[in-house]
Amino acid sequence: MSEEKIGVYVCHCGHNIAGTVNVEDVAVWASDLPGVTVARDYKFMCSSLGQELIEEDIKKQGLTRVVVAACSPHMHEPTFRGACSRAGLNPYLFEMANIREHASWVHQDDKPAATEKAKSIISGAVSRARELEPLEAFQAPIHQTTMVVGGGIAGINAALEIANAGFKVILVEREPSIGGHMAQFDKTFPTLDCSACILTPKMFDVGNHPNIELLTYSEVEKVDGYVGNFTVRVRKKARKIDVDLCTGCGDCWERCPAKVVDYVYEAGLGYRTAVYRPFPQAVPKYPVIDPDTCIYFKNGRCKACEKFCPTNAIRFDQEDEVIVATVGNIVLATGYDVFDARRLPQYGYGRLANVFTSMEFERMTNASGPTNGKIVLRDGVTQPESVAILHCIGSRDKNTNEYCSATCCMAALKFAHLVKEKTGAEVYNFYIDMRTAFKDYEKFYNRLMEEGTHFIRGRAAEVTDAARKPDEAGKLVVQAEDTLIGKQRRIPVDMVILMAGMEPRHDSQEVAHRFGIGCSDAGFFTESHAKMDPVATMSPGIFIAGTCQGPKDIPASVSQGEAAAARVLSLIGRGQVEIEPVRARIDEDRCSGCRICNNLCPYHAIDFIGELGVSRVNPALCKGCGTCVAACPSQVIEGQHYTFDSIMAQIEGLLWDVRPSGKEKVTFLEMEPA
Amino acid sequence: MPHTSRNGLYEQVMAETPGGEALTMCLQCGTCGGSCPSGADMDSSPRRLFALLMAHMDEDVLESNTPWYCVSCYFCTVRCPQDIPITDLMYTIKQKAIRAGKYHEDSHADFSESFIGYVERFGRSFEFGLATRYHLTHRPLSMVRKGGLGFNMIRKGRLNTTPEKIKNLPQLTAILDEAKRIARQEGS
Amino acid sequence: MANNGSYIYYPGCSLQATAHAYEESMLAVGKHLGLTFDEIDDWNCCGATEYFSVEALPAYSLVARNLSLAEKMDGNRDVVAACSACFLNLRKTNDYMAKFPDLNKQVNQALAAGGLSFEPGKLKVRHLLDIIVQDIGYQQIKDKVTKPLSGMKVAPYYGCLIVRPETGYNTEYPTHLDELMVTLGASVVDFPMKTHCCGGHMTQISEETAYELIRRLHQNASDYGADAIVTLCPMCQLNLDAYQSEVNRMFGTNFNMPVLFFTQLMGLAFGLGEQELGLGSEIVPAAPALSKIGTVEEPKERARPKRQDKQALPMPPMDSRGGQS
Amino acid sequence: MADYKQFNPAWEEKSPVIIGFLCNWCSYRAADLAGTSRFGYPSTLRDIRIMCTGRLDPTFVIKALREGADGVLVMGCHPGQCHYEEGNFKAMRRVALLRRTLAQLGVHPDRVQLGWASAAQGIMFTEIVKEMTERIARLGPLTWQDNVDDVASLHLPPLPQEEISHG
Repeated sequence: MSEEKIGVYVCHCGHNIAGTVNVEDVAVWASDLPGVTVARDYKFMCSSLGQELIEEDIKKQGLTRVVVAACSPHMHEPTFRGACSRAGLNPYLFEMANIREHASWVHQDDKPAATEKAKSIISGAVSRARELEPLEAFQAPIHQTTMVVGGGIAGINAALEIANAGFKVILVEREPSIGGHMAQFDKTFPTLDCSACILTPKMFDVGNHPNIELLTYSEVEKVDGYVGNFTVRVRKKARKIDVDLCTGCGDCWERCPAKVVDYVYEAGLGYRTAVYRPFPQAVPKYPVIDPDTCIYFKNGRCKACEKFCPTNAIRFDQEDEVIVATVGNIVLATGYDVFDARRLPQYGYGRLANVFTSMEFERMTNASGPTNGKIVLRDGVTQPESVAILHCIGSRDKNTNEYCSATCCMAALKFAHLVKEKTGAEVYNFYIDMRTAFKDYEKFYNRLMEEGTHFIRGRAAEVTDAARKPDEAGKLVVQAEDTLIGKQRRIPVDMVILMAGMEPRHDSQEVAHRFGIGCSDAGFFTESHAKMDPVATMSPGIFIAGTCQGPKDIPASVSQGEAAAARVLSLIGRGQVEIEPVRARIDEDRCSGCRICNNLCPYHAIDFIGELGVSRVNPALCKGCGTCVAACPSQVIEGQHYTFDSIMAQIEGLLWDVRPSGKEKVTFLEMEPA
Repeated sequence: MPHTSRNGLYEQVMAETPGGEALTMCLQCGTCGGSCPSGADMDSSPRRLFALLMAHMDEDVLESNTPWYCVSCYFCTVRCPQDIPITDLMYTIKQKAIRAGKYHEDSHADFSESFIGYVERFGRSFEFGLATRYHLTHRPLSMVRKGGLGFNMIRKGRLNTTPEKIKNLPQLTAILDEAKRIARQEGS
Repeated sequence: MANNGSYIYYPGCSLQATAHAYEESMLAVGKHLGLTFDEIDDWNCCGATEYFSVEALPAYSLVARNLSLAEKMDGNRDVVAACSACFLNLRKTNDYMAKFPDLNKQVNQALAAGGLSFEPGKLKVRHLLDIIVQDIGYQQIKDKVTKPLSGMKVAPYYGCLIVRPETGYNTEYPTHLDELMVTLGASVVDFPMKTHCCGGHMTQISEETAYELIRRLHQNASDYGADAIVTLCPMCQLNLDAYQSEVNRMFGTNFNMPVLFFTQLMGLAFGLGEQELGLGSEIVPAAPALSKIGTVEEPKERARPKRQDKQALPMPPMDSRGGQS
Repeated sequence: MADYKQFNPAWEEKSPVIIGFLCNWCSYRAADLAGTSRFGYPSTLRDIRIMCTGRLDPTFVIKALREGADGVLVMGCHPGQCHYEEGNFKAMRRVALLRRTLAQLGVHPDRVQLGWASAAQGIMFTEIVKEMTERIARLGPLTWQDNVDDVASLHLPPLPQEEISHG
């Protein structure tokens, strides 16, 4: 069995491993393992000197297998595979033993145990290494078209960057218009730039870009394939409008008698009609007919829009359209939902008229919003003389969302400024911690202090209309502990603004599942590495940008959109992609043709070849999960790189110190797998 | 248990409160102090009391009147963003103060002790006895004023002047004695 | 109907003393609805808030004796308590013993000294109101109403311990008592203080603290024009009713607000007699409020701005995801 | 070294040995996260990375138990969140079947456990390892060498009382 020449390299990782695991001892011990030719320990194996050590040993000592005991394979497996490759050893003959994340860092209080565990891990890796087979990575061509899902500011920027580089982009947006939440905002912090003024040119560019195909009012239904070659099915919902004829003149929505509250764009503060364009600068400019509120769809009468349309563009019978697109890469920029403040009834939203959410306030202060930018109470006329802004609503709260929504402190300062500027009202901020990190944000905080905004350090406990004293009568009272004084305070105000936090989209888990990417418990998409790979996901070819990955503000979303575009462009530029050859392979000579595997495969990658009476794996579709391998009753499917023998060997290796002595292997091969 | 270097009052209070270890997560946000209906009468808000506790200022904690003004409304507990069982912690701090004999003279330990005295003797509470005894010893003046109220209650049949007693009192006594023995043995 | 209308009943000390009207009306209404309440034999005091202030383990053991006795009674029936403090203590002990194994072990060790044991988590402890609205349901109650309470405006007062800590109802702004009152034909005021504290035992030990809490409740109920406060806890009833005159004296106010148990109002709507409902034992007489029953219902006040105001902004709807998740 | 005698005197000075099969996408990364976050857990687990719990061949489990492991912990992505769509459901079925088979062989089925931890759940990962370790610690060392011989001669041994009574 052991004609292999194995090199074992135990990394100190500075103190990270050597501080807990006795690396010198482990290296000496490893040198006695069967088949091990050389075993060394070294300060940093991932350094160029460490890698050269491996390369030299391969060349001079003729190593046929390499085991590096260091960190997680997710960290440095590619590094050491590269070293092997350079020295002429097939990279799939390399095996990583994870003695940092899985040993030294988790057993810091028990050094002998950590050392023993490291030995077991290395022993397992050495045994497995012996059974590894040389493999060649697949090369797959990259389709040059990219799909961007989500037309908010992150998606818009990603799409424009890629399109400007000369490649096709399909931009899919669920709502009738692109623009996302940024289109709802009035001003942006800390510069107080007009949100629409900086967003609409970009929206216009998207709408008119020759390289961008815009699919609004559309949703992705299904994703198949792999990096370089995804097949995506998109449902384009019927607008009930013939966009070739429509000029966006507005006659239809001006005549539409069905008026409903707009919970999406106006955040519930304003109305729209059944046939509507969410906002004047919408891209595309065409309206949609909402069949849930349209009178015609309810009782078959009305058709006012049709009557008044000058170009006869109304199509009540228009059907949804399904579009199937082939793309090489996908950027997900699906954004966030606003926390529903009714989940915290102590703040009275939905019960007390003059409690508003931050998104309602954005619409109110927006010059094109329902009040034309006037700051007024729910009655629509009265200007408030005092306003309380409550931070952390649905953020930093184990009852709702544990994380900080990152943007609310700054948005609250922006609101405080706008309230002061427009009404001169007294403004009270109730906060736990003021979080104004990033360029020029603290300066804005200082500016607000100069403006005389009150800051009360204490999370508001409740908002009530129950007056205790005459000066509270008819007011909303915000009750909180001013923690810097240590006393409870009750501040009567006219208006309360709840800084509702950011939540993952309500369907983010489903979407993550559909695209095959990770999703945190909270529901934000998981990046490949929190620090070093923030816009890639664990699924090659699928990138994430903006608030679907976690709460962030506009500049951060823009940066991520552009970063994702750069990642896509680098793949397109490379032209093809290397795919790990972890695949299933059927030994057709021994296949009984029972077809059990055919139905088990989630990717329909196994075809039954009728004339031969055997099954065959299509390596282009196989993703290497190994489900068929484990299920084959004849044990004739081999999982490349995770072969039966390699795993059995690893089990033996791991159990080197507890294996029953004296008895040779009693395996249970007579037992058929269930 | 959380990583702390001592076994002081802070650690003991957490250990003796079911779920009490969440106290290490206190953000000092003041939701408890802001929610407290009797906060105005407390010398420290619950938040501040926890800060004192975490700073190992044990004397200040034990002598504070804060837990004694807790009305057990649980507003703080359900609103706490860190899931800290604040009301339960107040009970534990009261127990600690009684055991240490350190509680504030203005506190209501006597009332609680008189109450449980009746429960232990009869198995039932005895409001008439409690009210008269407590008020005679602590607030004779208010007793005079409240006499009318008590009379009214008796007239309406709402105040029993003789205590009710459960049948199997020895059983209850055995249970409570054993519980006390275990509590002592647990070294608290 | 769950439990087949039969429940294990834990009365608690108050229901057989200061709040005997509560027990009387509860039993009368229960009988009318076909419910039976089997009292736990030889139950003891739940310890209220006092025992937990002194010693934890004996306090849990004290409560656990009742749970153990209840467990021994026949059938998979729920335990019902009408007093909020008893409800809390029984439920909390049951839950904590199930959740914290060390506590469970120690309490059972103590119980063993009395020849008892208790397996936590199997028994369900419920409040009387929960049984009325869940197991009986509004429709069945509505069917039984013969004398609607129309004309009477009540402030539904839940107090603390029926909703906190978590019992499945909205911990800040529950509405099941509101709905029950509407079912009986009464009109209900939107009572912002509905789950705020009545002062609890503070009436005994710190009048200044307690009377202020009571004042706030009466102030708010009066501001909203309630004829009576309806409650579901003996302690709340006692504090709001018996100490009202003291509060008036301390603050120079003039409250004259009757405080009734919800079961008493149910009984009245069912046409039961005042005597069997324990009416008359309240300190602040309920007669003026009750005399409004049958008078024409006033139009319900709108707390929200009217939709037809052209400039008014739409109100967010209360319906979806209104409670705490 | 932790003292496992308190759970079961049969451990003497030994520690339980648990073989873990961790899927590449969720639980292996959860273990990595536990490491980078320095969340400690018992050193009983020796893990094997597989792409998906769907790759779990029941033979691996038998092999591990036969070669000296006291328990086997199979961990994947949460149900519904499998990187390969439904591999973990297949693992669920296989493990359920396997546990039944093991019981027939006289091995306490709790020696084989299934757990879920997403890549973001380092704490949950450590909790599961802790729980598993405690459970195995209570069961005591697996001594089925003798039983194996019985199996080899196709006589199913009666269920060992002390083991089955727990479950």
